[in-house]
Amino acid sequence: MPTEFLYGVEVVLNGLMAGVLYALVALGFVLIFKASGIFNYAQGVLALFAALTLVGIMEGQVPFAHLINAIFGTEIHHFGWHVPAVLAILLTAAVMVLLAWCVHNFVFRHLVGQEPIILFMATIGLAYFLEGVGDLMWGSDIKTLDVGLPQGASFWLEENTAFLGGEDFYGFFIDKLDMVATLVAALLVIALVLFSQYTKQGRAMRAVADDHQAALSVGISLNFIWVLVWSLAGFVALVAGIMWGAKSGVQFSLSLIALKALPVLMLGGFTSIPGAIVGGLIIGVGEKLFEFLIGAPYLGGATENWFAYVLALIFLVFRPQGLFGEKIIERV
Amino acid sequence: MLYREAGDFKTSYQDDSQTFPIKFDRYRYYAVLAIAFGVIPFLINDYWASSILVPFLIYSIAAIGLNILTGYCGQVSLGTGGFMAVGAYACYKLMTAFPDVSIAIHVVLAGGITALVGMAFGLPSLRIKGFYLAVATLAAQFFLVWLFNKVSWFYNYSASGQITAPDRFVLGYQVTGAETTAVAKYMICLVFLTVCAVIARNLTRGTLGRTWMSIRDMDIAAEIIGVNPLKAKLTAFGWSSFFIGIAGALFFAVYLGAVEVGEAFGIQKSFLVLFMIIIGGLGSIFGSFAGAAFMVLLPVVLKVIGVDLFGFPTDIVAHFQLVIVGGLIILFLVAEPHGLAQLWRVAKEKLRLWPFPY
Amino acid sequence: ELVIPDLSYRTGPYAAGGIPFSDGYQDYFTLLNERDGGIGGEPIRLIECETGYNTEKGVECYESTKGEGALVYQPLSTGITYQLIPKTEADGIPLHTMGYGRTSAANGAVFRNVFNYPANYWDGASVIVNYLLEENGGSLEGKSIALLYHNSAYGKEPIRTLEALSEIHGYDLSQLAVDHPGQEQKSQWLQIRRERPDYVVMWGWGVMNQVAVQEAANIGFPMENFIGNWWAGAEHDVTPAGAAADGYKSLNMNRINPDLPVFDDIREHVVDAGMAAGDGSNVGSVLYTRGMYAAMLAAEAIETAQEIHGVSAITPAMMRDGMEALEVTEATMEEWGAPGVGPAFEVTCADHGGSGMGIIQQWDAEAGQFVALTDYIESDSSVIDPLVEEDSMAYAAENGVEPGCN
Amino acid sequence: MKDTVDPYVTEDGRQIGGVLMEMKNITLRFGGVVAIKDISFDIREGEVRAIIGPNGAGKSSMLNVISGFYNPQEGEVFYKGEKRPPMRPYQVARLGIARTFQNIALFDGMSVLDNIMTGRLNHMKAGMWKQAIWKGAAEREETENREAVEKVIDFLEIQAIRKTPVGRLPYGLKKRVELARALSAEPSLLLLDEPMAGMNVEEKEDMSRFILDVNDEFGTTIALIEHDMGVVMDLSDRVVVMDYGKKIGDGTPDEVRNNQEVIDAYLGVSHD
Amino acid sequence: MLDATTETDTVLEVNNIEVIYNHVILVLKGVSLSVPKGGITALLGGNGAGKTTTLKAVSNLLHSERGEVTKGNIRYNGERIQDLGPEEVVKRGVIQVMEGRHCFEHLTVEENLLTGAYTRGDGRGAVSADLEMVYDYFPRLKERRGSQAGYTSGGEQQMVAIGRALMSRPETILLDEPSMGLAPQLVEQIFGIVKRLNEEQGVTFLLAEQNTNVALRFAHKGYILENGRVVMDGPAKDLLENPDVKEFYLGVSEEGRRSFRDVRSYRRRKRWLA
Ligand SMILES: Nc1ncnc2c1ncn2[C@@H]1O[C@H](COP(=O)(O)OP(=O)(O)OP(=O)(O)O)[C@@H](O)[C@H]1O
Ligand SMILES: Nc1ncnc2c1ncn2[C@@H]1O[C@H](COP(=O)(O)OP(=O)(O)OP(=O)(O)O)[C@@H](O)[C@H]1O
Ligand SMILES: [Mg+2]
Ligand SMILES: [Mg+2]
Repeated sequence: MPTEFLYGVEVVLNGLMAGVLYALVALGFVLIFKASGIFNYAQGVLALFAALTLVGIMEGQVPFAHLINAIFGTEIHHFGWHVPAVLAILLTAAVMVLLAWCVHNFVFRHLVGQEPIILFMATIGLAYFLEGVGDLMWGSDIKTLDVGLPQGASFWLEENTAFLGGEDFYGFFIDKLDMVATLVAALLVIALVLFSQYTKQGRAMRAVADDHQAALSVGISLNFIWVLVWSLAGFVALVAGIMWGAKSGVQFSLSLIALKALPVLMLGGFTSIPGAIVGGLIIGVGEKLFEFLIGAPYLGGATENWFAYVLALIFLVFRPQGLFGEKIIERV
Repeated sequence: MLYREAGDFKTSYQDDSQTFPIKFDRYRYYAVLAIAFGVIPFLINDYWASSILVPFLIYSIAAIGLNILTGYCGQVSLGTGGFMAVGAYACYKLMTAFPDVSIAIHVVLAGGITALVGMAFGLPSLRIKGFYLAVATLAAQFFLVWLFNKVSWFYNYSASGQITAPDRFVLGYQVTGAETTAVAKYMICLVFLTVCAVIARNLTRGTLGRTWMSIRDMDIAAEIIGVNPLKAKLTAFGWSSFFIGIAGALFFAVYLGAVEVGEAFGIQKSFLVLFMIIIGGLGSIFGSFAGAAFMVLLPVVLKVIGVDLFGFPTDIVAHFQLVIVGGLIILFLVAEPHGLAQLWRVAKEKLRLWPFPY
Repeated sequence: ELVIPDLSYRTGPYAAGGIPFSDGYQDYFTLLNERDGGIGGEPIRLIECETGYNTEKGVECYESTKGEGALVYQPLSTGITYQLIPKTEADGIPLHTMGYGRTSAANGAVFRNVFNYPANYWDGASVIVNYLLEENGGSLEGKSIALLYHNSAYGKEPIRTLEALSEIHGYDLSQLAVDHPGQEQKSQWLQIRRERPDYVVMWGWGVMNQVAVQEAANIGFPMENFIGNWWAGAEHDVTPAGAAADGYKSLNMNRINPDLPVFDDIREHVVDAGMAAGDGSNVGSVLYTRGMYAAMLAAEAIETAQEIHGVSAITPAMMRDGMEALEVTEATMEEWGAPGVGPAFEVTCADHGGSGMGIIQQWDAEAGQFVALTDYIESDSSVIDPLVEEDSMAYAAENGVEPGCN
Repeated sequence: MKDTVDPYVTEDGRQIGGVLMEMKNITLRFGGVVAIKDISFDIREGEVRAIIGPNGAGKSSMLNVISGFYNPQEGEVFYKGEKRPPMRPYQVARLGIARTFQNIALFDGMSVLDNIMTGRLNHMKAGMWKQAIWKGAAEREETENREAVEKVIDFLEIQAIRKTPVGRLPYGLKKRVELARALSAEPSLLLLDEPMAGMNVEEKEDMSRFILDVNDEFGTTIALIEHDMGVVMDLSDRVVVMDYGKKIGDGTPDEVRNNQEVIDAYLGVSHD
Repeated sequence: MLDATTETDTVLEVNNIEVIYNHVILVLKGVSLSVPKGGITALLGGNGAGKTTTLKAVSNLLHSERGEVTKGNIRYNGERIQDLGPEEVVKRGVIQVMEGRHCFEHLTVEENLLTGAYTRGDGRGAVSADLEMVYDYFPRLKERRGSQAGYTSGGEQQMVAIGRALMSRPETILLDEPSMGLAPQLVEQIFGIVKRLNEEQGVTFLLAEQNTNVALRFAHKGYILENGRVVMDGPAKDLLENPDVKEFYLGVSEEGRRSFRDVRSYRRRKRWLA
């Protein structure tokens, strides 16, 4: 088999895995958009906040230590304990639920029925706010997140595929972390799809998305539904934060992964949970393959940022609601 | 009755459709202009020019531009940064290619070039709507930034990839380059802003404005009524980009003097300008000013209060700044989702009725 | 009173790098105030201004502090530097861009107020190549080097130098751009894995560094063949990858030595006195040391200026003179309590760029610190000087500057 | 119908001309749903033509076909004697066809006046540049058109709400503004989709008055969908009855009223 | 079923409420209603009279439109309900069918109906029994159960909206303009169903309508609202006989129904507006 082809396959495989990671972030967007029509720009910051909190809890950091020290002239930093990963994840999830409650009650509850762009704006405000609070709470240095996920190449795969290409080929490279992410993402998606299609709350969630007023009128508690979806989105953000944080450390830039998720959303449709995954895969493969075949050799590389968007854009021209998005009902 | 409308009769439709139908408003408008042109230039110093006034004026132009597209025509765009970059690079190329032509002309031409680019990126808007379009405009943002970064022709093959504005003069006053005085910077931006604002106002109050607004409010109905959606959207993209391009050109040439595309015209810029128009008020020229003022002033005010007044560590202040800016945005939206302009309108309405509550 | 502004960034995407640098910069001045009562009897006033690594905020900081009599700016961002070069020239305030900013500012005949000693990017690139030459017995013929760079003006700086050097030394140079912020580098690293270059040189910043180190570990690239520049060689760049980062190398313009006597002074007079800019945990780290080193150079220049002009409360113009007459020797560094922290060098009007020397350090994951591998390595001035000359003259021509020393 | 194209004068003295628009064998499908099944009918110049039928019969879809919003899979549309090629809605509007909508489609963010002014888009010719300058051509044109619009405003008696944002208006007034918007285009064919839904008798009377006046004074041809049989019977010259996409009746109000199929499918009880 | 002549319990009481939108627009200027249990009460009045606002005030949906009740109070079974959340009001058995249908466009017809049962906690069995009941009342919906509500016709959507409300097993339904845009046959049918529900299940209705004729035919009691004030009220029969009502709301004069063609020749003004 020609090695060039095998490398192409490798690129595709890695693109798929990268796509799953994008999709993890996109999922959070979809959940909130579906249930409330809110385009939640803060999703990336939510992931950052979740990861920060997780690390903070694991390391026993004192929240707002810097602030407290600055005001009271004290020197406190750590509680001096370490929390095991599983427990810390649970605690963080609880924090995310609390956050969801706050976000809803202090912000979006007062914005019911506003135009989408206003809500979008509010989420940007929220992003700033959370970013500031996250920094104040846990400090803005880079933190190492280690919840025991495997990292590095899967040597097994590498060794067992090495024969394919003869001399020149090392075997396929796939990051173990990516494999875990894929598994987790698959589980998440299945669970979320089941939830939204077959449960009463899921149905209510979709109803709320269509018409707030009508949902109110049949007695659906918007407050409850929205706290619910924000909690879910917070949880998804936590998962995304763990996966990305394990790669790059937990730091401000984590919030920028939101930008990787947007083309995924466009492609998959803002309202479709499976769409997030499929969109992620297409974008992941597409951008990696483009960089491999055209970007790096001919265009000087670093095409990934825009390629994803342009790909999504071209796609949308033919299917304005994205691959799986709900058909836009146009009637007069 | 502090604010009167009654007794201010119009005798012709022309009077009725003027910008400030109420006398009181009209006088205030002249007063603002007089102060802007006649008083501030004598008071201004480097700090006020560079930190507050010049960015405010330039951002106002950009906000007006975006407001045309988003506020009037309803097409949410996150490509503002990219379009500003087009303006900046076009201006730079023009300035260096035709050093003898006045920079004022270059700036306008830069706006024109940006308009063309904007229209090209506006084409998909015919099919793509709402947030899908917003995200699609990010394609413009990222692509343009990448392009200006990659193709060295745009920065005249300079080693650093930065573009630096050479010294240029308008009417004998230096307006770009290090030796430019605060007054010159301020005045050239002010003139451009005034002209842009008047044009924007003219466009939005007439046929074109109504075409845009009809597309914004209900595009299907608009089309059935006889609005050609492609034309309406493209003109909106064109004019919007024109203003944004001018803002970008001034931002580069007059305000910063040197830019690197990724840093100066990154996605943050797109969000910032969007912020301005939403905080200020969508579909309102006044709102563009208010929003720009708010977003330029707020961080400075917070910094001054936090660091200089209370002496907090700068990082805590910076974090609090994020918290406060974020919090204020939310607070504003909750209090008045339609921005400062609407707040102002409601206040006027109340004043008009004052002292009666309804 | 000596006013020193500190344009720091403790927030935003690069905060992790900005915090220790700023801590070191400030703590040293605080030490001088506390221990020596300032410089030459004149107390130092620090003004910190947060830029968030944002150009516009940087300009605001500059404008708001310059009126206070600021002596020297250390903007710590290439973007802000470019803003400030014309402004500082116009205002006559010196600008010190230590190992960043506009490389050709080394030509003091053109950039009279800009100083970028002790070394610049082109020096850095050359030092790396020289180090590799040494490693390979003096020849890089047939070797391949991949440059992994941040796709920005900063990241593109070394390209010219490396290209010029590749012609001389016969190595193969491939370039891999990583777009900001650099969280996703799978493509680049798959390509590296495929092409198997002998060395990877990285011009990275921010999250890009952490991800690159992690990805290098993932594909099993030998860490000792992976060399970052001096903004890609701090503790926070390698710690997220854990033990896998062991052996990673980076360039440095100053030497890391946690046992410098000055640290004890800082701990005693500053940290324990509760006057530290940060929480004191950064003392001795790579960027803290660099920040402190920058402060030392500034303090030394102030002293020089005081000597030249015979006054203790110097003006920015005097400061410039001090910087241009700066002389750092082993003895001076000894005096600072930081022997061997940097190379010995002299600044002249023609040369604002310092010695151009650098060291290579290596990460020891177990000990959790960088260890110097080499002594100061020279850069190849025969290649760099013409480049500096060419670029600075182009600037001079474009901006109507009359080059010359007076 | 083919043979009755000669102009005639109605009892109340209105001039009915030849065929203005003719729909021939129109079929419209949405995926599996057949909204219109092979329907033909014509609209004559100057007449008030009603389309009635149960909900979901395809009435609105038929108007949408006429105004170009839907392109039928089969069939042809003749307008002013010529076959009309498939067109975008805005092109149709330029032919002089204006309409109102079943679910009010006003531009909520604009004032009443601006809404109505949009109706005159196709009468305003000043180019973009002239508008940017405003003084001169654009201003003159604005004033001229404003006068035309003011006439419509007077006619529909909505002077008082000129400057109100339409979003705040009550339903009935919105309908009236919509009518004003359509009228201001000075159309030759006016399509009204349930103009009186949600109105009480008094308001329906007002609306009827406007429709009749428009028809009478400007000679505008009107095609009208309405569920209030009283209104339909009183106002229209001829009525098309649709049911499940099919045409089940066509003729004068009296003929239709007594058509058994129509009674079964739609009226329930015979109305008088 | 309620006999209009006998006095019965008042289940819903609206006392002198004022409603303001956007802090400035005063819409209801002191409206009082009392809705008898098990009856059909019609709320009549022209456009913008404030019917919808009144209903929304009761079901507490004003909040999301930036409106608020600033004066007066609303009691349901004696309990003050104006401070409750809308879902609490639904739980107490009051549900509103909104003007203009407001279906969940992207949900299927059946899913729409099921959302109506959201507040119920009495198990799937009971819910599906009620679903069957709704299909029984509206056979047309059963045919279209699988299609997206956004694509159903106006009449079907109205049926969905009413059916959805029924799914919550309400005691009281606030029905806003059910006849709007419906074919005559369907109007009859829907009012027939309202009547049946009222008689068979004792559901109380408060009905806002423009179609005075039909409304008063089916209602027991009527209120006429003009400009945010109640201008007339009484048993439906009496209202039907009232000459003003006849003139302005029914379009009949002494000589029988007026033709819409004749309206051009005269314009009248309401006496109470003079
Ligand atoms: N865009 C569309 N996509 C799919 N189906 C549609 C679309 N528009 C209309 N339909 C279907 O076509 C049929 C006819 O709809 P139409 O709106 O024309 O009915 P109508 O006669 O106007 O009814 P009503 O009196 O309720 O307004 C309906 O079954 C409707 O569901
Ligand atoms: N959200 C709102 N903001 C401002 N004003 C409003 C709002 N909703 C309604 N109004 C105003 O309140 C008044 C009463 O409106 P309401 O909808 O209650 O009337 P209605 O009697 O139901 O009329 P219709 O028969 O047309 O439905 C109207 O004048 C309307 O303009
Ligand atoms: Mg219809
Ligand atoms: Mg109503």
